[in-house]
Amino acid sequence: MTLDTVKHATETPESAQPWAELGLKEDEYARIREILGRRPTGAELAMYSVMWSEHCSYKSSKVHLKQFGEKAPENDALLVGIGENAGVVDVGQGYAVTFKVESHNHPSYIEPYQGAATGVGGIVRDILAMGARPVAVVDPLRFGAADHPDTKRVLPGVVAGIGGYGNCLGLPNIGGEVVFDACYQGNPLVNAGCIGVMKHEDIHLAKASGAGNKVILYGARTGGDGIGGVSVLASETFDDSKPTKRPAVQVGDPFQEKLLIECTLEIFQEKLVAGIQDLGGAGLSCATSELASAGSGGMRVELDSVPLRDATLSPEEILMSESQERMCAIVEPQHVERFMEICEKWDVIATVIGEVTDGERLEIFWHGEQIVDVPPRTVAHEGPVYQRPYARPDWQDALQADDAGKLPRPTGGEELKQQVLQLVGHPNQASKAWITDQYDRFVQGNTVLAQPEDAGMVRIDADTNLGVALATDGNGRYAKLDPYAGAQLALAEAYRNVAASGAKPLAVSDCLNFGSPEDPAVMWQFAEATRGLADACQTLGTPVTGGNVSLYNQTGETAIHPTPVVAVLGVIDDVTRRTPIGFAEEGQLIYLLGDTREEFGGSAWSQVVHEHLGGLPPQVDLERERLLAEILISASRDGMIDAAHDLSDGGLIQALVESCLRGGTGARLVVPDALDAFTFLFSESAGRAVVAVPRSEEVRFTDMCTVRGLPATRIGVVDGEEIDIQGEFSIPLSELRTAHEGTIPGLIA
Amino acid sequence: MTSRIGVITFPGTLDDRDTQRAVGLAGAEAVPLWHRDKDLKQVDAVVLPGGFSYGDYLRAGAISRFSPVMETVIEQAKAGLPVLGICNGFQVLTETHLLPGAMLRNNHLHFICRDQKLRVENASTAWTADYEAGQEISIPLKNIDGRYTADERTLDELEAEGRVVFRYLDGNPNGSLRDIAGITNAAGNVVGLMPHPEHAVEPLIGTGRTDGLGFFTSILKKLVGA
Amino acid sequence: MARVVVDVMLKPEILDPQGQAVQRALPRLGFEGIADVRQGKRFELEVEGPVDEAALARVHEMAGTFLANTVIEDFTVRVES
Amino acid sequence: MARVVVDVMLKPEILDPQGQAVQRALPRLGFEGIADVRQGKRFELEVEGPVDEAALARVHEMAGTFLANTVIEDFTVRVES
Ligand SMILES: Nc1ncnc2c1ncn2[C@@H]1O[C@H](COP(=O)(O)OP(=O)(O)O)[C@@H](O)[C@H]1O
Ligand SMILES: [Mg+2]
Repeated sequence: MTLDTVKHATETPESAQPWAELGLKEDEYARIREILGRRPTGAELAMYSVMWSEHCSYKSSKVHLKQFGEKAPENDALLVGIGENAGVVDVGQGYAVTFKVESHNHPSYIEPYQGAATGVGGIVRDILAMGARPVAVVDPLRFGAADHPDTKRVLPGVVAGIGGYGNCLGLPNIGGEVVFDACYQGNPLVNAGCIGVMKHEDIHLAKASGAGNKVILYGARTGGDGIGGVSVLASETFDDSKPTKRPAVQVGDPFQEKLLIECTLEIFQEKLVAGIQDLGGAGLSCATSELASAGSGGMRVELDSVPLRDATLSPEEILMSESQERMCAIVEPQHVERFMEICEKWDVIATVIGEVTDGERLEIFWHGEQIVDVPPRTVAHEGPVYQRPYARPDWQDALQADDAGKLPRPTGGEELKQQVLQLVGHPNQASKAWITDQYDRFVQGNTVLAQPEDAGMVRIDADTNLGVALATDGNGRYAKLDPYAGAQLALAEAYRNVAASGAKPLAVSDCLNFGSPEDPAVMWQFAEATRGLADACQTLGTPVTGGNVSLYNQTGETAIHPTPVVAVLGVIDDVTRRTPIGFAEEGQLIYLLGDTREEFGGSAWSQVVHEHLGGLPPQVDLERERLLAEILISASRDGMIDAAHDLSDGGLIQALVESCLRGGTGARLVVPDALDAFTFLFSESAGRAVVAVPRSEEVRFTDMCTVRGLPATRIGVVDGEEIDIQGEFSIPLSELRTAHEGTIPGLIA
Repeated sequence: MTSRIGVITFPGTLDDRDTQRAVGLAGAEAVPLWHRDKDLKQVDAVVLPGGFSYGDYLRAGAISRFSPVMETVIEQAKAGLPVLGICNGFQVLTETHLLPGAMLRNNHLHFICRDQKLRVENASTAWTADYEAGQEISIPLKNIDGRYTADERTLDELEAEGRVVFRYLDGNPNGSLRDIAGITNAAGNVVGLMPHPEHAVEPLIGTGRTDGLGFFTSILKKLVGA
Repeated sequence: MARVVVDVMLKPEILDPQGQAVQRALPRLGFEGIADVRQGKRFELEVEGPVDEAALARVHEMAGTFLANTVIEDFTVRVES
Repeated sequence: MARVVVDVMLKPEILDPQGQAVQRALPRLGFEGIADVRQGKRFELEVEGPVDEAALARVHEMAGTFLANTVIEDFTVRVES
């Protein structure tokens, strides 16, 4: 097959091209021809098609995501906002923190181990590319029904992959989620987040400037990973659908990535790079076009110099390959030698593949012939933007009218007790230790809090005890009932979790997991969720600094529940003041903070006991969330509370069981006069937490709540070896432990 | 002059910086050593930290064992240099045959990370003198290839000579024979164990306990006293 | 009882980090002249009853659905004499 | 270039939980009649130059010192045709 050079493309304008097979729409292909003033070469077509895909261009979501910027609250802490590899916030003492959550949903369904592993690898490189040392990871996960046979295939593979990769990198896993719901059958959600720490002056950006600067590709050799679709370009004729030998899945090498991290950090330390970008989706196409697009000049790349693992790759395939563990740096000529020395020290292959030019074009050559000549912005930043039609689904009203308040409630203590055991033993509420024990949470020696705490927390300065906390939350059931409120509740929960640990919430990242944007109902869910999240971030003063959108999570006509997963990052001046969830001291007083209403729509109780989803999710009151957070943070700083746990799915009883089991103590509780026992225990009203207050601090603590107007109700005392609800029931801790901890091993093992 | 304790970094080592911190907290000077250098920089003792050197590819510790620095470590360990191998470091020590036996995949086949209770069986090695024989400590355990194995004769020998240094308590986490968590060579200068003392040296961090600090104070006392 | 061996190797186009790590280590150990190393798995199955065509067909199926992950691995089945 | 295969298996007296896990799973997947499963490693080496006795001796040495840990594993070396 002859090489499709720029010259050849100009001479053969009518040559048929497989744009449809590559996922381009007719008008998109026409636009490429218009931009170039000729037909694209095969290599150009490959680049445009992948960069203009939903995954890389955000073409369906862009118009909605704009709000995160437009409504961004004033926040002095924000150093780098949306648009870079990850956002960066100032956490004081000269430190900056970068964090982000990403999805690797589809690959993890096809090949759970490698899909999840490379998901971790990808997000870690994003963080590294900002100039930061990665210090912790989190993994919000969602699977199909817990007892579905395919869950037994997907879950252990995903967990082993996340552990296998993250453990080998030496990144403590400090949090995440595990949710089971039949709606994720066939579309598991594997989201992964990472936090990185640097000094302000070390922030790096992905841009290529300075004519004559070298473009260096370093890390793993390039193989045929993840380029299944593009192989059509390499086939003899375009309609020839001979089976491809190119794997659609990528295989990770965490050892290589660990070397890449250490090598890159050493390179940063010596200030050897002018710009840097990780290679993720769309590989070199993405890295070169984004670097050139964000910089001031053009770029010239000799594709022959790319070190290959498979010598038979075509130039199109090299451009598209998603081989893992690679980075691309822009280096001034006088630093190249030292750059190479550091790579050699770490056994990392590094190759100059091109240079920054003073032109305006991205030009790529293969065996001396030009195969790409494009304005880089048109590839990387000026892709198509869709105003997808959206419409509130016609079933939404009926769903909301199906009020969970009408479900039969337990009558009497014995039935309450049975439902409590049912709740805390349900896979969604059960202990996730079987999973999290496969993750290293101690490595790096800075972990202050990890699972099963409300938020993960790591120390970032051992001399001053400065630390950061991160929590991720999402509730697809709430979002299904009301996507606007659902997204806000996800934010509120993560925010509350961070505050419960004693840290001050600062900034947000998110991973928006939805069905097909071509379905107006899904698009409506997406529009509502982003609007809800943007509005709530504005109110709470926590800007969205970056995130990820995963669409097409659906099988046939059936989409997953809309699942916005929200990560909140917080800062704590002194990690020794952190608040754990466990009730450890007998005699301490248990206070319930916030208002409890009859709210059961989307609740864990309605799911576990009645397999019901209907009504409205809990009411959102962001001012209350903010007040609650302020109280939790002050109380932690001033030593007024010894434990705190936010209330979310499963309500008060779930939180109490977790706090008691964690601390190894029981609790005696009294149902407040204003509430019935069922509502008291199972309602999921937002804006609440339980705290354990030492008796000596009671007056100070309640005075503070009264002055600031936060309802605080004394509901009991830490005591004994059972949870006793006066006049209703009591359950020994050992029985609760068996129910809570036996479930997941029983399902999977 | 304070004692100098070398901490080796292999490609893929993870706990080197923690180990250096632990050495410092105990009052000694931590000296970073690089796998490609044969030179041990005149350190008084060496720690092989945990991690996934060479990705644990082939077998945990199998590739690191052949690095230049290990040539010197093997030679000097035989001459009495105190050496501590933690987790991956223990695996390297068995691969070099400085310590007998071998490490296999955990019997449940999963990575396991937990706070692990141990009994100190031998408090007279270079690295355990600050403990008492029979003392129970809790330090983090985290590995996937932690099942200690040796043939019966070797095991009997280890027992008879008091060379089982640590034993797992409250449940064997990986199927190690005779609940062995750590062993020593005949001279008592080379010790290897799977759990991680360097992760248990500061209150509040990790498990919040400081049961691991004794390793580093033990060696310091020995070196200063010597 | 007969022994059937199933060899499972990563497909040639799939990255094999273990094999690569082994290969890169060899020269340092003084072994030159090994151009490539791939590492895979070997399963030894002790099969009850006669290893006839039907039995082998079952092992094939087992290998393709369980022992190997055919998304990334190839396998071969053979009777060991 | 010739291919030399090194098979490494745990010694028979060493517990092989991976093999056991496979064996235990088989009946659940509908495969009966497998009395035992052992799982080991297979290395495919591409050897440059002639695979004569000297070359094979070198591979033997490599297998005994590096590819296998003879405390726990046995190995075999063969040239693949
Ligand atoms: N996949 C996971 N990885 C790491 N930690 C997890 C994972 N799933 C759950 N956790 C941790 O387990 C604990 C309980 O989870 P969850 O009940 O979802 O918390 P919450 O209700 O506060 O969101 C938290 O500390 C959470 O971070
Ligand atoms: Mg929580």
